[in-house]
Amino acid sequence: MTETERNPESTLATTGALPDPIPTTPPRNKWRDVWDQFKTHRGALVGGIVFCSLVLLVLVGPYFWPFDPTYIDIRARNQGPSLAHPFGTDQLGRDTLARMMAGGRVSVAVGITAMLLALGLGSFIGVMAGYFRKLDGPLMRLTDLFLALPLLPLLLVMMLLFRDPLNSRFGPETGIFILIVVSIGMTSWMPTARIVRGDVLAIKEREFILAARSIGTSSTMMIMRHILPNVLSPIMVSATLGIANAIITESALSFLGLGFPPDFPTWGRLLFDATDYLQQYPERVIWPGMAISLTVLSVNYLGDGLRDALDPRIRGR
Amino acid sequence: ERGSDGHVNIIYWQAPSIMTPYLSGGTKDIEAASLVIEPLGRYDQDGNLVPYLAEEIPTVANGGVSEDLKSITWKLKEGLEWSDGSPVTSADIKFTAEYCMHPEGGCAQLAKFSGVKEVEIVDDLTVTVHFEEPKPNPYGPFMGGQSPIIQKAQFADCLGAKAPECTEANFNPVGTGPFVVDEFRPNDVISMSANPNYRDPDKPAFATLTLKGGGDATAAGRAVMETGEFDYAWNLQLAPDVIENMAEGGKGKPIAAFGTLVERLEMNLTDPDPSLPADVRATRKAPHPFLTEFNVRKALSMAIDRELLVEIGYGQAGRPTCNLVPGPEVYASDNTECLEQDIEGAKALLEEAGWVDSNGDGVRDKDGVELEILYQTSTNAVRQDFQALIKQWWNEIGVETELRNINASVFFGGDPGSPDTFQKFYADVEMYANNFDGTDPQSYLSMYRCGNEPKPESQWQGENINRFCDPEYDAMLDELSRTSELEKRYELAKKLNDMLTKETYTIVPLVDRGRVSAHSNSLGGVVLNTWDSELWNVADWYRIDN
Amino acid sequence: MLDNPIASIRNLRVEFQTKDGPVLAVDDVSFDIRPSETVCIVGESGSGKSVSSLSLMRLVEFGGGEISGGRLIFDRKTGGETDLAITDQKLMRTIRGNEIGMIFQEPMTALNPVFTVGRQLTEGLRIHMGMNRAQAKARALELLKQVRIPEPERRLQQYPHELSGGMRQRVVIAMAMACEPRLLIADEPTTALDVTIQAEILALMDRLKRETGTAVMFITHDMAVVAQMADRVVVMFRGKKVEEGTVDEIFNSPKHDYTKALLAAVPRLGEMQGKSLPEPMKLLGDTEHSRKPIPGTEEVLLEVKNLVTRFPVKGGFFRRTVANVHAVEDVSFSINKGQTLSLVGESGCGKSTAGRSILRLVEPLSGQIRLGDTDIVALDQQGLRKARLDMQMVFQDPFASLNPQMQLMDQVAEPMRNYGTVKGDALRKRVEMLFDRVELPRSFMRRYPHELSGGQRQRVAIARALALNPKLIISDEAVSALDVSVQAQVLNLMMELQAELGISYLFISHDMAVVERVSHNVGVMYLGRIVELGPRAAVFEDPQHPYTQALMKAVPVADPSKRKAEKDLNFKPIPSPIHPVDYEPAPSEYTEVTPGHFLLTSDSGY
Amino acid sequence: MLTFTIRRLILAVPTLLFISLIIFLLLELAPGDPMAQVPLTVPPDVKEKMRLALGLGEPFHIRFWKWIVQFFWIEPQVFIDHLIGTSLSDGKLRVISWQTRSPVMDIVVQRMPQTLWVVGMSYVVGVLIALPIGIYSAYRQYSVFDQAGTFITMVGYSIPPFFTGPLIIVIFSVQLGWFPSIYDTTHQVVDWATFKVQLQQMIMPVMVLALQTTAQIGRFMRASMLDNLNQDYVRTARAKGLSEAVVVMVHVLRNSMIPVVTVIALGVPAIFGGAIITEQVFKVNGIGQLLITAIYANDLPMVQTITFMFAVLIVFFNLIADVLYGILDPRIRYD
Ligand SMILES: Nc1ncnc2c1ncn2[C@@H]1O[C@H](COP(=O)(O)OP(=O)(O)OP(=O)(O)O)[C@@H](O)[C@H]1O
Ligand SMILES: Nc1ncnc2c1ncn2[C@@H]1O[C@H](COP(=O)(O)OP(=O)(O)OP(=O)(O)O)[C@@H](O)[C@H]1O
Ligand SMILES: [Mg+2]
Ligand SMILES: [Mg+2]
Ligand code: NI
Repeated sequence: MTETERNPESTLATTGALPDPIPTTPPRNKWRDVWDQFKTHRGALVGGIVFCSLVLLVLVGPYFWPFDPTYIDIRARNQGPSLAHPFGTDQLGRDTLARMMAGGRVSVAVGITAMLLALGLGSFIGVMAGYFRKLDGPLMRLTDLFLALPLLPLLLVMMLLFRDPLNSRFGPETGIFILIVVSIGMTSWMPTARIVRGDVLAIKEREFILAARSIGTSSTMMIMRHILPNVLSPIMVSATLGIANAIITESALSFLGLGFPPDFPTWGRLLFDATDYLQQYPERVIWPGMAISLTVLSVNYLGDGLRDALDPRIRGR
Repeated sequence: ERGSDGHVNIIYWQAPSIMTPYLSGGTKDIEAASLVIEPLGRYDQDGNLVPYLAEEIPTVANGGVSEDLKSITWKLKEGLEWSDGSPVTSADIKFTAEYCMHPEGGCAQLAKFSGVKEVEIVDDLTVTVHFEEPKPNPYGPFMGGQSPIIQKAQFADCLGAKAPECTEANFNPVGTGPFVVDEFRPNDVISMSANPNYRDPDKPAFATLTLKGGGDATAAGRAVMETGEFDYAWNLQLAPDVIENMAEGGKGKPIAAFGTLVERLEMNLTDPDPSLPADVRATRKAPHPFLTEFNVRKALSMAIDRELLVEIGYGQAGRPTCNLVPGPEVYASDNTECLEQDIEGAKALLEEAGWVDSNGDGVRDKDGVELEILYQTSTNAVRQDFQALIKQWWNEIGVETELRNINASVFFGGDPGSPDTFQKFYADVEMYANNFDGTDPQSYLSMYRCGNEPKPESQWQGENINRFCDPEYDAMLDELSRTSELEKRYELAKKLNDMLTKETYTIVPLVDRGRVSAHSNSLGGVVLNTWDSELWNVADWYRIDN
Repeated sequence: MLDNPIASIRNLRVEFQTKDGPVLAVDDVSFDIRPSETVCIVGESGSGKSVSSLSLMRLVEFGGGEISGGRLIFDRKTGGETDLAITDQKLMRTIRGNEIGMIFQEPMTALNPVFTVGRQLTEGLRIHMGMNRAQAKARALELLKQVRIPEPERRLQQYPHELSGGMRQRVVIAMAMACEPRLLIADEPTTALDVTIQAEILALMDRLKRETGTAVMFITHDMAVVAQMADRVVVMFRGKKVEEGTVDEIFNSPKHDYTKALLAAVPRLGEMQGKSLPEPMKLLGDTEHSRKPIPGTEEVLLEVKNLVTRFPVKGGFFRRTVANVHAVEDVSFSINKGQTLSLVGESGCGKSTAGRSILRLVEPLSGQIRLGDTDIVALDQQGLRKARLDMQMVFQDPFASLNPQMQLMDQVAEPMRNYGTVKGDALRKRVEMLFDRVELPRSFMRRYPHELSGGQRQRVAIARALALNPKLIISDEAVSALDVSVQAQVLNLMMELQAELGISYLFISHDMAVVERVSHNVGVMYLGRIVELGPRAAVFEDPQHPYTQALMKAVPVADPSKRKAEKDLNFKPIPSPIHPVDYEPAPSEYTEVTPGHFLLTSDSGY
Repeated sequence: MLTFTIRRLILAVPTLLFISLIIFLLLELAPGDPMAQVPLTVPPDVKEKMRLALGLGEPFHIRFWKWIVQFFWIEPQVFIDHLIGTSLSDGKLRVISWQTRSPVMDIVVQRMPQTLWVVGMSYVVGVLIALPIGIYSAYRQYSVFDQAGTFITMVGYSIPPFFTGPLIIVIFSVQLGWFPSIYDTTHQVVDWATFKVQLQQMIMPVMVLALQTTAQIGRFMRASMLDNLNQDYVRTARAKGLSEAVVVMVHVLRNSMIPVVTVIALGVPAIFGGAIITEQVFKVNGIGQLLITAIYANDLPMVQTITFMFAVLIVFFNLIADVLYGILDPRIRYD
């Protein structure tokens, strides 16, 4: 046994039979590689930049902006865009830019956490149903049940049961945040579960799963190492749609009186409140509408790019 | 001439569900029914009583009401016919009372018949209503949109528990009104046509009528004032500048009128602290830590600029008020003290009462109690704007405010299991609007009687929302219920009103809310009436040609 | 043979645009194909064989390729020559399927799964020959008869998945020949099939060529098949043509080093005649590795007795078992320490199931499995996990058995992580050692499976199987999918490991030449039973069971002078292994022909 | 396949019973009160009497049992009576709504036409637009068309109908005056002119709803096409000399449709469930509006019945999707 230098011509002489063509590029760091692939996806890059700047803006922006989102300056109400208020003011004279930034914090946070929760729940149930035969029937019927439950009463019940305990434990703001995120998550995991289950069913039959079993991989490890990485692609798609869904559902909750306290702006609520003023102050709907669309679009492209970048097969191409 | 003006379109953004006010208390249902079935008399736009099916309004003066105030005698107009051609008789009136007073019927207008001992048929066209006790205001039964006369022949089999099964009758009641139902689609649309047997042969001017329901106030306003698809839109609860903008559409115009609806803040005199045991929390057993103090309540009221609230939230459909009973004129106290906003005065009041910011967190406190208020109301754009404004003013006087809004169907629903109903009042201050039927405020003011407060023993039912309790007030209420002399009644009512408002600031009225509706430019004869159904004079509506 | 070629490829150059810049897949390749001639293109995987043929069809464009140079002169049916490299796609459509037919590499995926065989067969006919539905159907039936599919009428109504692999490949062939093309391109039509079906198909193509005068361009990397089929041979290497000549020239006096290496790597049936022990192959130029026979020991490591594995077929209302697939039926054998037992047999005869049953990756119904002192069948899940420390498996498809998302290092380390045998630095060292062991450069440790060639992947799989120092490795068709040259390397590696570490193998394969090379003992399986079992020499040189005899006959020999005629082949269709629930098969009974050589006497179904 | 279907159908019964119980419990637990919309002028003791008249005084399990009997036993009788003119159901109490005091099923039947016209049509339109967009985007992946399609569908998906609805009303009804802003549910189509009116009033809600459908189905179609375009059988089809149109529209499409068709089938229950916000915005008053008003009014029998029917549809269409899968893909066997 020697470490032969694997030059094709020289091995031809030494081993006789031809060796396989060997990738000539040196092995790369996995994350470097992911990044390289990601960079080549133009949409993903733009999406990523837009998304990051949006997040940065809503996170850092309020510290640099003199107006408080809830400060009412009644003399300055219903103003159009100006130097003092670049986005104008609303019917109570609150600064729209400040409200957009404050709203963005909530909306983006709710969007992302609720989406993550729905995704986690959906993937978990999907994987369980797909992987363990016995759980398939019950879990899929559970999915049916959740699909059939009327959303509004369900939310009302959740508010009834959990609002006060959560408020007393985490304070009113965090409490309601948790509640909203959980409500949205609890009511939107079903499609993900369905899709993931289908994919797991197919992957379970692949030979490398059998191979992994033969080397003594436990079920937990099997799911973590072998199944989950391979169902990433549908999960990513659900993630993109999930964010849009969560942001809009949050606004629906707000105008049903199930959401954040009324002095808490969110993009969805800003958009909803502004639709009445559609004709007089069109800019008021444009800002939140644009912000939501931009977020969703950028996440969509980001997701596309990430999916491509994370898949070593595509990356290698 | 009857039927000469073709078709009229009405839009109600809340869709009527049923055509009888007896099975549904909803305004939309009462008003839809008022097109078809009529009471003996109605209130007009000024709150005066006008006879409809009755020959005249009975009074003590004309002998219709007995001297002891224990009976009232109504006489029907002659020759009245139901839309099916049969005559209207006193038996129908008696039956109507039986229908609503049936113990299993769940009649929504039972309160109208409270104290009625018997309805006696005097002759074919005359009935006498006997009361258990003297009734200073005997115009409860058969008066106003809430208690119209229904046909005995049609509803005879629908008494008590059977009431809900009479779908046909409930949807297509035989009536005396200007229109008859052709098709009733619950919660959607009602098609009607002129009643061929209507008592005035020249009316109604419209041959057919459509009452569409559903959507929201914005859309309804738009359909009348901007696109001109509809002729009349009911109750446009919209921000004033939105209405103004719609009116620029030029197809129609908004109209407003005032009634007794008052948007108010209710102060909780009991302690809603969640750490209290369930049977003590928000009951009279636990007085509120600071709202029991007059100065605090007054300061909270003084910090509010009611003019601005009106400007922002209601425009021409509102006016600032300091009264719980803002009308009719004769009952309204001349209380204007609260109209001026006085932030400095409010601060001074609090200082005086010992509320100072001793720990420098921007919030006043006393004896370790911080002036922190949980302020709740139902979900509604205008109310949320009010919340934001009031929060800011209160902040200025050093009161920290947490806002909460609750879905209206939960807030106003009396579910004892929910912590969010307005009756439970698990907050320090809450805001909503209330009014009274007709023109007499007696029962309205009686709500604040001691013992009438919601409490666990009564399944949290009760109308004394603030848990106000004052023996003097109760004594005065008793006096009111014994008094029939009008001047005296006015006096007493004003006194009661003042006790709740300017003397104690238990109730902090904000806005006297009018009703805004809109009609198209081509619709004539519309008179907006807030004391009765808005459609009370639909028989007089006509098309303006141009 | 006419001298005027049907197709003449001149200086073909094909490029693919990839992320890392253009890749030259075929570079300056020229050769001719004349009527009634079979030209075989051979070469290792990725040498540009498929790309050349796809260029001729102008189908490379759809895969992202581009013909960047050269001419593809084609002699049209109507007379007149066309340069296919510059024809427009519209004209190409009238040539494709009509004048040039193509059989694709993968019979399993080349057919559209949702259309019936009949529909897919008639489609081309209706376009090119202007036939109506009835005519096309009649012609399709005729074609199916020509390719000797049993019950052709019924097949027309069936969907591809309802046919066996061999039948599917024959449908693809029928499709390619539907319009009687003048040139038939067959791209590795038999690589995925087992010997018996392969033999049938080769015979069929040969007959067609003779009967219709079609020219055939036959692509393969299997030299035995070349010997069987070719008139002329073109050898390709890294996108270039390195040698061309008649079969005899190529086989008897190869000129280019690559051709020589290729030929040396081919295991030939009969090479081991007279030897009783397996020994590594001699690879050209390899002087370093020993080629001593491997004796093994006489100590029994694995003993399997009366193993039965059935798969339930569920149906009916309550999903009850209505029938059973008798995949493994009363099988007994034993393997000695350091020795190899091979299982051979037709596709679907239960070889894989037998292997998996031993590891209890599928649960056997009854029988005994003893590995050393442990009774595998009696173990609970915990014990089983522990027992797998001693036995590992290498799977048929090296690509499928590796997780595409994991780095090789992690895949090789996974068994040790699972069992916690070594940790931390020691783990890394051991992984490095294993990479050395299977002769993979350490730099590969951070790569992903798709970045490797098939042979390298299979070595990773072997390294993974070796990680736990098992006593027994079950190798399920571990080399079937590999190039001959790579296959030889992997085989030698396995034998080397056996000699050094004393590993035992259960070697499952349908390639008789390979089996001959590596085994001490051979078991021939048919329909779930072992019909013949004995020392390799005895079974190969003196086959007793009629099935074994048929199998031996079907094996192509890498020698152009020993071609097989179609009439030699005699295969019966395999009966169904599905039996009703109450069916109790008779036990297997054997006679001992010579010491250690057993022959099934009870009915096997053959 | 048949046994699979029957087995699933039989299994669906206990599932649905369980779902109905859960829905009932949920509604029971939810805060809210059927008297919420009765004005505050009605005193509490009267409200209490009204509640008792609605049967709210009875314990929970009795009310559930009553509903079960009414829904599963009496309503089918009514249906049979209606079909063949018998009188099995005479005098039996049907599921009665609390708001309208009329049988829930009658109202549901009344709402069907507009729901199907608008929501159903929008689904059809959405799917019909989505399919070609998805197919072409995949066929020309990363082309301008593909990029633009992605952009528009994602924006369409992320903007909620409570905004798009009023927006197009302002544009097309208020400014341009082309279409009515309020849907007339009583409109009868009898001739060409009335059909045109029907089209005019449908067009805006259909547009708004179709946007959402298009976005989702279009994405699915594209992904599925992309999966199939690289398959070997496509090359085989080309090698036969088939034209591109046939290759893409017959061979590839047929395979790509398999997952998409099941997705489409799974979306069908939502049609019958109505589109709450859009119906509200355009005053279509279909099932969605019925449900939401019932929820606001705490009309439990109505909410329970509609939700349960929705659950039936979901379970049923799940089954349909599975069966369709089996039919479209000959490789799948459910036995
Ligand atoms: N679509 C493609 N994109 C990029 N490169 C390709 C593509 N198709 C083939 N190639 C490259 O072209 C070269 C020749 O491939 P080809 O398929 O002709 O090999 P082959 O000789 O048929 O091998 P095998 O025996 O494995 O079928 C390979 O290096 C391969 O990587
Ligand atoms: N999981 C399973 N369920 C049902 N039947 C199965 C299953 N696995 C294998 N079979 C059946 O068992 C029989 C034996 O299959 P097995 O895979 O062992 O064959 P094989 O000899 O390995 O064939 P090949 O050479 O094609 O790999 C076949 O008829 C097959 O259809
Ligand atoms: Mg190839
Ligand atoms: Mg196998
Ligand atoms: Ni070596």
